[in-house]
Amino acid sequence: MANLTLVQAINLALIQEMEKDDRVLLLGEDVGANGGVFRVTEGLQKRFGDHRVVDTPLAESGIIGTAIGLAMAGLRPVPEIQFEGFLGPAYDQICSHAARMRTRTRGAFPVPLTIRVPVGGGIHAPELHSDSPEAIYAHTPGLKVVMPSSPYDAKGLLIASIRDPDPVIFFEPKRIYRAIREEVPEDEYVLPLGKARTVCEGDELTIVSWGASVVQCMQAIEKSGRSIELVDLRTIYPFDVEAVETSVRKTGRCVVVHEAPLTCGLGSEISARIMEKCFLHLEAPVQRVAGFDTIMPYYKLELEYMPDANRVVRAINDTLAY
Amino acid sequence: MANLTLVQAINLALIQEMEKDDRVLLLGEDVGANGGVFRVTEGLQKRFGDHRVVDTPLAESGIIGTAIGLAMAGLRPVPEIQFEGFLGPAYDQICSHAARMRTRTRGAFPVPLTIRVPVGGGIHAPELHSDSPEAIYAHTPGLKVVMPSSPYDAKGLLIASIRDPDPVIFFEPKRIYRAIREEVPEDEYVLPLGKARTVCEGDELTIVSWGASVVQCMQAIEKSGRSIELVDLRTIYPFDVEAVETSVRKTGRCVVVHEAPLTCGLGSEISARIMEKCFLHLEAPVQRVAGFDTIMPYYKLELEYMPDANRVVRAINDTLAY
Amino acid sequence: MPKTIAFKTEIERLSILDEHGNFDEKLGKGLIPDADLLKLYEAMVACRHLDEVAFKLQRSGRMGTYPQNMGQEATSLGASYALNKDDWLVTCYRENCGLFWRGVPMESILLHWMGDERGNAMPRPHHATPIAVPIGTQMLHATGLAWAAKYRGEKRIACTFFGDGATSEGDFHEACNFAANLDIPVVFVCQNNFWAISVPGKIQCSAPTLAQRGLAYGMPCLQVDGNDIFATTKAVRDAAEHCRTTSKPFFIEMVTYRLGDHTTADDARRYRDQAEVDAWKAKDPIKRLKLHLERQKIWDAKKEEALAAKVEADIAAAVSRAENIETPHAVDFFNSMYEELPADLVKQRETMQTHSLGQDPSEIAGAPHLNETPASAH
Amino acid sequence: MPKTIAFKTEIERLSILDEHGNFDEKLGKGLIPDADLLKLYEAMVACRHLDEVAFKLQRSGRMGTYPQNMGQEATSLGASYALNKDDWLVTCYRENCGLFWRGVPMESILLHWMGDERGNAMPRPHHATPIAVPIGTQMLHATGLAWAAKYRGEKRIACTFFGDGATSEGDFHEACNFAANLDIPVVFVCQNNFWAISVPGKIQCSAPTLAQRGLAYGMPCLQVDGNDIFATTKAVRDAAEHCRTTSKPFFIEMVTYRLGDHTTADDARRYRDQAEVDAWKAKDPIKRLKLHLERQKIWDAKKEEALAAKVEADIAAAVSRAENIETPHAVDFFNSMYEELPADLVKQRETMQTHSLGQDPSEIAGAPHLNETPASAH
Ligand SMILES: Cc1ncc(C[n+]2csc(CCOP(=O)(O)OP(=O)(O)O)c2C)c(N)n1
Ligand SMILES: Cc1ncc(C[n+]2csc(CCOP(=O)(O)OP(=O)(O)O)c2C)c(N)n1
Ligand SMILES: [Mg+2]
Ligand SMILES: [Mg+2]
Repeated sequence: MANLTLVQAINLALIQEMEKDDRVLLLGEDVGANGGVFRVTEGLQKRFGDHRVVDTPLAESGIIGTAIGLAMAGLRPVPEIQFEGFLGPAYDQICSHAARMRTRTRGAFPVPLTIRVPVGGGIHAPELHSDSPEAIYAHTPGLKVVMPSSPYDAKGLLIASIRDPDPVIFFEPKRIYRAIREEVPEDEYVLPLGKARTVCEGDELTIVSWGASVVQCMQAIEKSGRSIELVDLRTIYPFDVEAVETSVRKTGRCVVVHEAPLTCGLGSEISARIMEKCFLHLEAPVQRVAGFDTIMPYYKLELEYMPDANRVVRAINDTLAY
Repeated sequence: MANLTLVQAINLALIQEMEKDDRVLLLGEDVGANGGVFRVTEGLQKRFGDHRVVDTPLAESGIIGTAIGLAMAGLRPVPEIQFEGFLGPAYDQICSHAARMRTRTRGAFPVPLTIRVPVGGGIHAPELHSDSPEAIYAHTPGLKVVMPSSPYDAKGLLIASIRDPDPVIFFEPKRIYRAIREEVPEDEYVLPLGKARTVCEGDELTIVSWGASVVQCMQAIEKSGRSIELVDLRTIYPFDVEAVETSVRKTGRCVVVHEAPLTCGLGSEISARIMEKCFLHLEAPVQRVAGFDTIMPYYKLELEYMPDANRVVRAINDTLAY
Repeated sequence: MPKTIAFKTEIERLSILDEHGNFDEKLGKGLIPDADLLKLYEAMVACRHLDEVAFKLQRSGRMGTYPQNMGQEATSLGASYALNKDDWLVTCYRENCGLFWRGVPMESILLHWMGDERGNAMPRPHHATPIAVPIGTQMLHATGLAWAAKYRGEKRIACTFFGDGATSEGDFHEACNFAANLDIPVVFVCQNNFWAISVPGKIQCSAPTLAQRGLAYGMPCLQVDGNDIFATTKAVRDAAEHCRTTSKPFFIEMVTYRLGDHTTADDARRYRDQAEVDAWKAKDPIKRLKLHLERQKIWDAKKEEALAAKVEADIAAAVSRAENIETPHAVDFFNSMYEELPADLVKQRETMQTHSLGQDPSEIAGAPHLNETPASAH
Repeated sequence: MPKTIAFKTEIERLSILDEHGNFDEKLGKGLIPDADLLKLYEAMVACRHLDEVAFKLQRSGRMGTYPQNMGQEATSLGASYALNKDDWLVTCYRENCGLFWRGVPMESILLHWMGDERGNAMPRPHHATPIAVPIGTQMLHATGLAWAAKYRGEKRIACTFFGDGATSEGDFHEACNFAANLDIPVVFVCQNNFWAISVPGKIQCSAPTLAQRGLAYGMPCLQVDGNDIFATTKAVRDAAEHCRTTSKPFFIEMVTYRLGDHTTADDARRYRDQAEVDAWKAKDPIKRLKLHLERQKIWDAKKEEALAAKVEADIAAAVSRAENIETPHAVDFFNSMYEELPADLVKQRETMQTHSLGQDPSEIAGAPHLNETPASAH
C-alpha cells in the first residue's frame, strides 16, 4: 500500500500489465525518453526497452491506425494521445475502424486497444489542451469509455481496460493528475468496467458525475450541508444505469455535473434515462450543471467556464427547493 | 413554381446563390463533370466554369481545411463531403478550426462555410454510407447544423445556410433525395435557421423529429389515428426549444424519433430540455425511438436498424397508455 | 560552398511482357514456371468472369453496388503470387484476383457486396483483411500488422494495395511515414488506374510519377507495368525480399487502368472518352498473357474452351452458395458489437426497442424475438 | 524495353553566410542593402531578448506556457522580409521574428501566451493568421488563402511555416497535394530544428533530407541553411517569384536548431545532449550576422550597447501593455461564438447557468452579470 498520485497509480498499472503480458506495448508522442509530457510513462522505456515503449511520428491518426493493426494481430497496444484536443486527427481511425472492426468482420478481427488520453481543463494550458469530448465517443457504438476520478480507481480501471477485449478510450483528468494522493494497493486489482461507485450516501438528492468534476461535487455537498448521494460513473460507456436509477428512486431528485458542453453531453443521456426509468419517482426535473455551449476559453477565463462548487450548490438548492 | 425532388431543389438553390454572389464556389470529390455521385451539382461546372465548381483531390480534411482558408479570405465556399461516413477524416478541421476560428481570433476571422453532406440510411449502400452523426456536431460549439425533410425546406434552408456568416453543416437525407416531389417556388427564399416547422397539429401527443424520419413519423401518425402534433426541427443546432416546449406544454406527451444511435443522440438533449422546461406539464416520460447503440448494419439488415412507422406507433401507444 | 547537392535519385520503370506480347527474356526467363503461369492465367480469366456475373446480379437486383476489377487483374495477382501465404495482404476493394489466389472464397466477396458482414469474416489463416470501403484507411493497419510481426520476431511482412486517389488521403502519408521511420517491413502498392471515380489522376498527383510519392520517406521506389503479370510478380518478389532482409518498406506504383465503370452505381461515359478506354483495352493483361502462352505453345483454343466451361460452373456454384446462405437473424447486428454485450444493448436486442416504456421484456406485449433470440446471442 | 528511367531529380542546398562568417559574394552581393541588414539584425536581437523576458514572466507566474524561438530567428525573418507585406504569412508558434517584422505587435504574442484570445485577434491588414497550437493544421488554411487570392485574380501568395514534426501529420500531405494539383501558389517552409519536443528528427523523417518531402508532389525543392539570413531571404524571394509567375507551390527545408527547451513546460536535458546544443550555439544566426556586420564595418560595440538599451525599453513597454490590458469580462467567451448569438446561448450568458431552473433571468435571485453584460455583448 503506497500513497500515490493519479499519475503514479497509472504508471504502476502500466508496469504491472507490461510485466505480466508481453503483448502489451505503449506507443505515442514523447512517451519514451521523456516519459510523456505528464511523466505518466516515466521510466518505462528504460525498464522495458524501446520496442515496448515507442516514440512515434507526430501523427495521431497514424498512432491509432497502426495500433489497430497491432491489435488485429493479437497484441494489446496502449497508445497515448498527448491531449484530448488532439484526438481530432485520429477521430476517423477510432470511430470508423477501431469501433467497427469486430462487427465488420463478425468477430474475426477484434481490436483490444486502450487509448490513454489526458482530458479536461483547469491547468492553465493553451488552446485545445482543456476539452472534455467524452460524449462524442459515448455516442460511437463499438467503443468503451472510462474516466477515473481518483488514483485508486485509475489503477483498477486501467488494468481492466487493458485486459478488455474491445477498444477502450481511457480518459485521465489532468486537473487531478497530482492534486490528490490516495492509498493504492501494490498488487494488481481490477475494477469492472460499467460499474459506478457511490462516493457518499444521502437521501435528499443524487448527484451524478465523473472525472475531475467529482472533486467539485464533493466540495459542493460539503458546502450545502444537505444529505446528498454522489454517484461517480467511472465508466462513461456503458454507464451504470442501474446505480443511477436506484439512487434517484431513493432520493427523487438529481443533478448531473460535467465539464463538457451542455448540449448532447452525457448529462442529457443520463437525464433522459432517469425520466424514462424513474418518472413517477421524480420530485423535481433533473438538473444539469455543465460547461457552456461555447468553446472552452483560453485560460484567463477557463474557471468561468468550468462548473465549480458554487454552481453545483446553486443547482442543489434550486432542485431541493423545487 | 415547379414540382421538384430534394436533389433538384438543392441544385436550384446552388444555382441561384452562385448567380447572385460570386464569392460562392463549390468544391469536393466528383462535384464537377460528374455532377456529384447523387447528381446534386449536375450541370453546375458547365454553367459556372471549373474555377467555381472544383473537383478536389480525394481528401476530406483537405477539402474542409482549404475551404476554411477560402472562407477566412472572405469567400463563401460550399464544400461537399460525399457521404456522412467520410466526415471522419475532416473531423479535426471542422471541430478544431471551422468551429473555433471566429472565437479564437475574437471575431477577426469568421468562417462562412457551408458543408453539404448526404446523410442517413435506407438506400442499400455499402458500409459507412448510411450513418447519422448529427449529434456529434450538435455537441460541437461554434457550428450550426441543418437537416431538411422536404424539397421546399431544402431550398430555403440551404440558401439561409450559405448566407449565414458562420460554419454550417447541411445534412441532406439521401433516402428522400428523390422519394418526394413538392412544389418549390422558382424565386429564391430563405427559411430562418433555428426555427422548427409544425408539420401537423394535434393535442394528444407531440412527435419531434427531423430529416428522413419525418416521413416515417407521418406514416405512424396516419396509422395511429390519434391527434398528434409533429414538429420537424429543420435545424439541429441551434434547435427550436420554444417550438418543442410550446407543443409539449399543450399535449403533455412526447416521442422523439431519429435514426442516429440512442445514447447521447439529439433525442437525449430534447428529452432533457423538455423535462427541464415542461416538467409539471408532462403526463408521461418523453420516449425516444432511435437507432440502436450498434453500428449501422450492412444493408441486408439496415431496415431492422432504422426506426420505422411500426416502432413509432408502438411508442405512441405506449406513451398515450401511460 | 554555395549551392551544393543535398539529394539525388532516380526511379526505374519495370516491364517484361508488353502489350504486343514482346517478352524480355533477360528479366523474364524462369521467373514463373509454366505450370504456375497457366494457373495465373486461369485465375485472371475467372476473376474477369466473376465481374461479368456480379454486374448482372446487381442489374437484376440480386446484389448491391459492386466495383468491377476488369483490367486490373494482374496487379494484385502478381503480388499475391509473389508473397508468402502468411504475409499480410491488406487490400482495398479492387483486388479480388489476389484475394482469390490467397484462398478467399468467391462467395465471401459476393456476400460483402450483397450487404452481409459475413462476407468480411476473413478466416485468419488467409492473413487477409476485410474489404476497405473508406478510402486510404487500410494502409495504416498494414503498417500495424507488419509492426506486430516484427515485434514478435516473425519473418512475416505486409503488402498493402490502394488506388491513385487513396494517395491523396493523409492516412496514406502517415502509413508510409510510420513504416519508413520505425523500420516496419511493408510493401506499399499503388494501383494507378488513372481515375478516382470521375476525378482524373492529375488531380490526385500532378508529379511525373506516383512512384515518387515514396521518395518523401526515403523509400526505394519502382514504377511497374501493372498489366504485365511478370512485372508485377518480379516487382513484389524483389520488394518483399528487400522488406524481409532490411525490415524497411518499399514503394511500388503499378500502372494499370479501370476498364469498367467505377462501380455499378457509376456511368464513366459522363467523364471519360471511349477512345481512352479502347486504347487501354489493347493493353489488357489477360489478352497479353494469352498471346504469350500461345506463342509458348502451352495454350490453345481447346484449353480456352475448357477453362471457360469450368469457370462458369465454379462461379455459378459460388453465386448459389452466396445466395443460399441462411438469411441473417434480425438481431444479428447486435451480436458482434462487443465480446460481451453490455446489459443495455442486451435489452435493446431483446426488445428491439430503444425507448424505455416496457423495455423490460416481461412488461412487453408480444415483443419480437423473445423466444427466438439467435444461439449466437447467448 | 526492360528497365527504363521513370523519374530523375536532385535537390540543392543553399548557404551564403556560414557559421564562420564566410560570405559568398557571388550569391550574396547586393542581396540585402546595408540599411535593411541592420534592421534585420536589430529585429533578431529584439526577438531574442523577448524570449528571455517571456521566460522570466512564465517562471514568475505572470505568463503561461511559452515556446522560445531562440536560434531560429533567421528563418521566419528572412521569409517575412522577402515576401510582399500583403502575402499571407501562415505560421505555427515559433515565428515571432517574422511576425514582428510584418507588424504584429509584441504584446499580441505575449497576450496569447497569457491565455487571452485578444492576442490572436490579428488585424487583417497584417495578412497574418492566428498562432496555430494544433500541429500541422495551418498549412491547409494557407493553401485555401492562396487559392482565394488566385480565385480573385490577385497576385497575392501564401507562405506557411511548420516544423519537422508537423510534416508527419496527414494534413501536411493534403495541404501540399492540394496546392500542387490545383495550381495554388504557396511557399511551404519546413523549419527543421531536429526535435519535436523529445522526439528526434529521424522519427519524423528518416529520408536524407526533409526537402524531398516536396518531391511527392512534383514541387521544386530546396534545402537552406536556416541560420543564415541571406540564404533564407534569397530562398523565399526566389520561391515567391516562382509561385507568383507559375501559380504553383514551392518547398523549402530550412535547417536550424531549437537552442532552448521545447516550451517553458519542457526540460530538454531529459532527452538531448548538451554537446549537441553547444555545437549549434556556434551556428547561432545572430552571432554570425553580427560578425559579418562588424567585418563590413557597419556595426560596433557602441551600436550594440545602444541597441540593447532600446530593445530592453521597447520590450518592457510591450510587456506592460500586455499586462495592463483590461481584464476580460467573465462572459467574454460567449461573445465571438457566432456573429449572432443563438437565444439559448444568450440565456446561458445572462445567467451563467446551464441548468434550467430559473434560467429565465427574471426568475433568478441575484443572477450574476445581469446588470453588467459587457458592451461587446450587444
Ligand atoms: C474516405 C473516403 N472518401 C470518399 C469515398 C468515396 N469513394 C469511393 S471510391 C472513391 C475513388 C477511389 O479512387 P482510387 O483510390 O483511385 O481507387 P479506385 O476506385 O480507382 O480503384 C471515392 C471518392 C470513400 N469511399 N472513402
Ligand atoms: C495535433 C497535435 N498533436 C500534438 C501536439 C503536442 N505538441 C505540441 S508541439 C509538438 C512538437 C512539434 O514539433 P515540430 O513540428 O517539429 O515543431 P517545433 O516545436 O520543433 O518548432 C507536439 C507534439 C499538438 N500541439 N498538436
Ligand atoms: Mg484509381
Ligand atoms: Mg521541430
